[in-house]
Amino acid sequence: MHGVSKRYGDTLANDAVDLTLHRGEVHAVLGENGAGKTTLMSTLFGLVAPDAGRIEIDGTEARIGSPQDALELGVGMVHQHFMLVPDLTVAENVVLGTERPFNLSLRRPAVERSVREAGERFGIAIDPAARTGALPVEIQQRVEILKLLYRGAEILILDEPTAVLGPAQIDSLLEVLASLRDEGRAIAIVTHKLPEVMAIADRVTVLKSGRRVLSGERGSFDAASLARAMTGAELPELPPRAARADVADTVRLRTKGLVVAGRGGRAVGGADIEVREGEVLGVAGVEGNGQRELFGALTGELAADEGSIEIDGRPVTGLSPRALHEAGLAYVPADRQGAGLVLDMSVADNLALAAVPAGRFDTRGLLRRKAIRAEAERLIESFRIVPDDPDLPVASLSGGNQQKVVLARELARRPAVLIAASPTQGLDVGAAADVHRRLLDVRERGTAVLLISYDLDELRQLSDRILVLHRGAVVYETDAERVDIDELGMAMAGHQPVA
Amino acid sequence: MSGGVFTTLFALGVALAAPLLWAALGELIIEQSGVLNIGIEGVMLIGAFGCAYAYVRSGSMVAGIATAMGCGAACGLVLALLYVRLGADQIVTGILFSVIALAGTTVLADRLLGTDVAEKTGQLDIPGLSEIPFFGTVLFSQDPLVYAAIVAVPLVSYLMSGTWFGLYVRAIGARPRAGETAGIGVRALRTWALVIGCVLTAIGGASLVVATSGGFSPNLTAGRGFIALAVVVLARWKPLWAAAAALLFGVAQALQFVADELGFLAHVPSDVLLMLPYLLTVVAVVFAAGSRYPAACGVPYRPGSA
Amino acid sequence: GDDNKDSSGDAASTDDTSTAAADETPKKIGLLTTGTQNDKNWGEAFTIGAKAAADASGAKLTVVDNLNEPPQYAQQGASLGQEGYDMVLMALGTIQEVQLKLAKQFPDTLWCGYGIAPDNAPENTCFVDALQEQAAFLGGVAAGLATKTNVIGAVNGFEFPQLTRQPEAYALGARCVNPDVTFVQKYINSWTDAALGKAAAKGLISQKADVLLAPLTTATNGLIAAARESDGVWVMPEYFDSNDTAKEVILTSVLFDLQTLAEDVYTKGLNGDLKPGEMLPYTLAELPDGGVAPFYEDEAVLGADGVAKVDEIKQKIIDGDIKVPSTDEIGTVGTGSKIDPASIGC
Amino acid sequence: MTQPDAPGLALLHDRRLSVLAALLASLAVIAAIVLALSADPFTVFSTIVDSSLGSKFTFGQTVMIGAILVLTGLAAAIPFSAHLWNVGGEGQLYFGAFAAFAATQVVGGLPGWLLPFVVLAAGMAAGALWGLIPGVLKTVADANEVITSLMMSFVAILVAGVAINDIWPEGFGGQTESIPANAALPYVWQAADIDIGIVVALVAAVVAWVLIARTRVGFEIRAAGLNPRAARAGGIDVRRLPMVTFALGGACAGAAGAIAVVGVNDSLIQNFSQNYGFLGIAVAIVARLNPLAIVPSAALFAILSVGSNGLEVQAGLSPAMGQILGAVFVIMLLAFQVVRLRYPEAGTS
Ligand SMILES: Nc1ncnc2c1ncn2[C@@H]1O[C@H](COP(=O)(O)OP(=O)(O)OP(=O)(O)O)[C@@H](O)[C@H]1O
Ligand SMILES: Nc1ncnc2c1ncn2[C@@H]1O[C@H](COP(=O)(O)OP(=O)(O)OP(=O)(O)O)[C@@H](O)[C@H]1O
Ligand SMILES: [Mg+2]
Ligand SMILES: [Mg+2]
Repeated sequence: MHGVSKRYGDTLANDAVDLTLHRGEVHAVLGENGAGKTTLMSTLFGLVAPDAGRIEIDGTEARIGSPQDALELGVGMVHQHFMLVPDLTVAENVVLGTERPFNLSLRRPAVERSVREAGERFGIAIDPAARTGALPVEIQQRVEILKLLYRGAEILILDEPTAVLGPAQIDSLLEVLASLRDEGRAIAIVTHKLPEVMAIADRVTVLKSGRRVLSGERGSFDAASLARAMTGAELPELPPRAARADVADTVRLRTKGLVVAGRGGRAVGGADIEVREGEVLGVAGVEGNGQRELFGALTGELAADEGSIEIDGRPVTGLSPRALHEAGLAYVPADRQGAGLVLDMSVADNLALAAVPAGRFDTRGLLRRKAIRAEAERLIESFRIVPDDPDLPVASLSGGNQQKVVLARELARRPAVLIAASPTQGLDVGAAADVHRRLLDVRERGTAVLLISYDLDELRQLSDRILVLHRGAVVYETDAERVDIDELGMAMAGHQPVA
Repeated sequence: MSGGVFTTLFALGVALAAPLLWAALGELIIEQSGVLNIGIEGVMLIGAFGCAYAYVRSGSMVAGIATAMGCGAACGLVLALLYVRLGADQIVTGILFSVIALAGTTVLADRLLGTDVAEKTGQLDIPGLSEIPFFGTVLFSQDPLVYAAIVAVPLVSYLMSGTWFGLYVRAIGARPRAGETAGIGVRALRTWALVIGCVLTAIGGASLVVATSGGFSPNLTAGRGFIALAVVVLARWKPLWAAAAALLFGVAQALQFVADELGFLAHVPSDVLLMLPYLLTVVAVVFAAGSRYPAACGVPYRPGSA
Repeated sequence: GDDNKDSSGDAASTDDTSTAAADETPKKIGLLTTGTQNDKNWGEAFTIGAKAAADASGAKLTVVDNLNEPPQYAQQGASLGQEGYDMVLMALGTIQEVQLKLAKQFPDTLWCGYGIAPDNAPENTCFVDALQEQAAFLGGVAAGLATKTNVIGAVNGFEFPQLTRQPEAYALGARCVNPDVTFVQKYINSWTDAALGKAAAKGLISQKADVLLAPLTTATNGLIAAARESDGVWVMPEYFDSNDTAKEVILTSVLFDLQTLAEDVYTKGLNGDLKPGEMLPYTLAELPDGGVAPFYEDEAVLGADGVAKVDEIKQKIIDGDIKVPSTDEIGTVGTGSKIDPASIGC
Repeated sequence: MTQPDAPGLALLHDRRLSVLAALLASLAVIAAIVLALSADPFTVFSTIVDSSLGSKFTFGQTVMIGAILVLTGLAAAIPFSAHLWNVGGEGQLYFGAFAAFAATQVVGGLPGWLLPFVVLAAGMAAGALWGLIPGVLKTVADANEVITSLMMSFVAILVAGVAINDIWPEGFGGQTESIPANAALPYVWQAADIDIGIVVALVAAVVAWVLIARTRVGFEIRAAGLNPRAARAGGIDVRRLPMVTFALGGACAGAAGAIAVVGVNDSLIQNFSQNYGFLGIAVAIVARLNPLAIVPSAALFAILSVGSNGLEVQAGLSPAMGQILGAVFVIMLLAFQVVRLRYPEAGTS
């Protein structure tokens, strides 16, 4: 790729970027949030039309106007959000787009056979007749990869493929990638995780504000130099976590035998969880092991089928979100744009989103708009939300600042219990550190924090205790100080750790 | 028409169901591709007008039906331009398309057609089969387009579940991005779905004309397109179920015409009987509430945007 | 509309300029009607009459058709009133409120409507009504003579007295000449839904009805289709001689001679021969073509005796020997099957 | 949403260019249609203006139809703001008209200063009730509101038919007997036949604006319309909103029905509505769901509706052209994204 540029309004997402992928190499693309990684990769895959620049494949100039063109040229992409149709079978997803639509004869047995054979050939065995939406996330990712290989892709692009995986899954994914590389394919991988880069990348490119700021072969970089290139600064240090000894032993959040139904069975099967005052309890696990349902049940979005939930000793099972707020609950959903924010409303309105329905900002039904604005200005200042204009639509804020809006709103209630799901996913290092600081801060003030995350480093940094969810059950629990990373990884993969 | 009152009831029910079924078959293809075509009423009406014009002027029923199909394809392209290319809001555009079709066909019929009707009627008894008691009258003593509708059900069913086209259409109706990244031209395929679906919908309009002496009158479809929308929901986007649901409405509508002979209905006011199909639709939609529209149905799609 | 010139008066300055319009300028008359000018039905009948009157008097005629709802009449009427029309006839039975309102708003225009005059009608109004029950009665006579099954039927639009009088009089007429006749009918709440018309007709045919009255507009096509698909079933459309539409199944048509009615009321209005708020009920005596249309090739169905019988009864109605009950008596469902034919002179 | 005063807009891309493009495109399409029917576009335009505003009578009609369209526009806009599709304004209008007329018959003895308001209230209550049916079904059974509200429209028209044909028929048919004189709405300008219906409509628009933009429930409606998940997580009782918005919208349409009975027609008439309920949807869309902008938007459609009556006489075109022109115009606004409704991203869950 030569001199690729793309402008969105005022942001220059890619600024004359050069990128070379070699056969038999893994090329890592790094950068902060919004650095332009996804844009660059999407350009290669024909999803984004560049304003300038050209792409050559095997020495000849390639015109890639659509994903169809890219696939025909042997370029395939696994997206950060999987591009699978949940209601179709694995085989159907794999063969999607391989035939012309008006080739009328779709012969299911033949299709399933060829998908099975392809899976065996590439070492990715998946039941072709399974319904895709019912599969665990790491298997869905395999389906995505198989989809590309089935079509003979020689250049594979993976956008943040490890964000939702546990260490065991990450290792096995890296193995698959390594073997594909060794077969002579070119692989581009976008990631925020430096250890992976060090483990697999033959070559790196670092983007910053759309510009290429570093590129080099294995050996010419280390984790520290990459971090410096990405952020332009040293990795920020977290403040030291205060020991937990000085806090009382009161349980603020307790679940007993909590059961939540999910697609085809119990997503959470009888969880007993306790979070004490001034404690961060980390919930580890591979995506799809009941985290979403646990979060949903605790926050009132989903109904619990069995069991009970208590906050400060009061039963709150089955209460509406508003009643839960009143009972002292606050939460930061993983999908902040989908469940946390109303993107088309202003920052001020989003900051008031919970207080207005609670009746805190109206007199006899009429909104007190001055009060809403004053409160917004106060929160913007105290959480250092940028830009500091309460009237801007929240959609125009960066991801990190959007997350701050959610946090500010939730913490403004001075909650007894805070439940945070993947609060830093997709945030760059600086923004993530800011969020971490906030979480530790409320812990200091006695809030019980339940932190659900796929990022083990984050869990270990913040948690006082960590438990592991596997297939909806708590299979492992330990004090953070004594955590053994191998045991944790085994537990996440479903192996009972030896006691 | 021979046989008992139930024979009459079902024979009338089948005849009244056929236009609904055509429209529902067309609509379910369109909706599965991710487009909600509320303009269905207008497409039916335009199809009916096209059919009546060609049928009356040429005297050939085949020419009438062919013209209706052409009109349907044209409607499909126009709607594709609006819904798919330009991304106009589908609910509002659809309603307004129906408004335009109603006013437009009224004006055109006045100018071009008057009250002329064709020479013949469409009924075609199938030799032998039409003699069977009950089923003979109910199923085999109908118009050609009723038979064709019965044939169309398995064909559409096959199209949607046994072909690549159907697979792709279902994929882009659920997750257009997934289709696009797999190399399917989402907008092109939705255009095709609209064209094919509107052709079937227009045949539904034509079937009203063919069944009733080939003439046209303003608002000939009388809201049947909107009922077909409900048929599709009730049928959960399955062609076979669409046939059953359409029949349910057809029979509900026919009930008023045999009410006198059904003792228990004889004293129900006729207005209540007229309300029956609509109320039944509401009840049906409530019971079909678990039936979800295809995930992307009604959402305009822009390639490359998240 | 045929004429689309002449906007002499600036519409914005409405008020009293119209008095200046002297006799030299041709008078302007308007017809607002449901149906269309070429619908072989109600609308066309009125249009023909209005044209005849306009031609005879040299008045300029504007026809606006396809008006089905009262607000359309109100708006369209105001549009003509504003243009200073001399006389407007509104040919729909259900818009008297609109007529009275327009009469108040445009006192210089004569507003005539189809219907019964209310108490204290304004001076610049007139009211016309064809006694449709008489012609429908005569249609019933023909049906009573033609039926082989002794069951006759009707598929009707909406149920209200001015409409209901027609099928009921039809039933009574049939019983007048054939005491064995029974009458079946359906209301379909539409003038135009041909598919419902067909289904209703088939329902009646399954009850053995073989002569079907069609007090409808285009929904009549559905009855024609049903008749074509059944043996020996006749349809009897209304308002216009429709035999050409489907010779083989149309026995005859029930005619109210609305052409003559329209011509007459326009002529009287233009000549100033109307009393303020006059009510003009037109009977068969005043409407030469009222009754039933010729039977053409289907005369044999009734036979020469039958045709003569129809003519005889028409004469009796005109002479008053047979008194067809008025709307008050026959305007509700079921009356036509109850009244004793002997009591009215059969 | 940079403008906190622009409430309920689930949409927002107003680039001047697209407005201009939509205007030019709709003018071009309309001119092409008019020319194809061999009429002169300029005559058509001047006729529409002249025939709707040119005399006090037609002006009066334009105002009263505008009043009805303001109310049916609100009937669409309020639920639309919560992303709920009330396409049953037509039925709520009819049921309101039915109840208003029934009220004149049942409590006709009330004094003249009170009766019209009781009648209006009856119409609003009935419209709200009719709107509540799809609203409640949405809430309790998650029944598709587009279809249920549409079907209930057909039923309401038949209910009005029962009143007209069976309960209170007037001799000549097609309408009920006249309302008692003391039930008629007081005039604002008698000569033009403008009554306080227009005042009711304007007040309703202002109240609706305050409701949507300045009240707690309005905040909840807007938030839920833009993102129901986030709204629910924020503590908003989103399951209540279908009932609330459909009842409010239905009340507006019901008021329009009452005004049609005791203001415009003085009786309940079969098919009195020229698709006012459906036109209300277009009115609301052109106004981008802003209750205040609904007033000029309704005026535009009223001018088109009344003004097109002159087309037959002046330009030899069917009055039905008015509807076509209006619909083409709105479709162009949608096609050029001048007005855009926002949808949640599909298939992410
Ligand atoms: N469709 C779009 N419209 C407008 N702006 C966009 C669009 N897509 C990306 N951008 C902007 O372009 C810039 C680069 O975005 P991109 O998604 O490529 O970043 P990234 O490096 O992948 O970030 P992340 O680590 O968060 O995934 C960002 O500022 C983003 O807001
Ligand atoms: N609205 C329309 N009117 C007429 N023809 C159309 C319309 N939309 C698409 N077509 C036709 O359909 C075919 C493919 O259309 P399109 O340009 O959408 O393909 P595509 O670019 O592969 O699709 P996509 O934009 O989804 O990638 C072309 O022959 C085009 O002429
Ligand atoms: Mg990215
Ligand atoms: Mg004949």
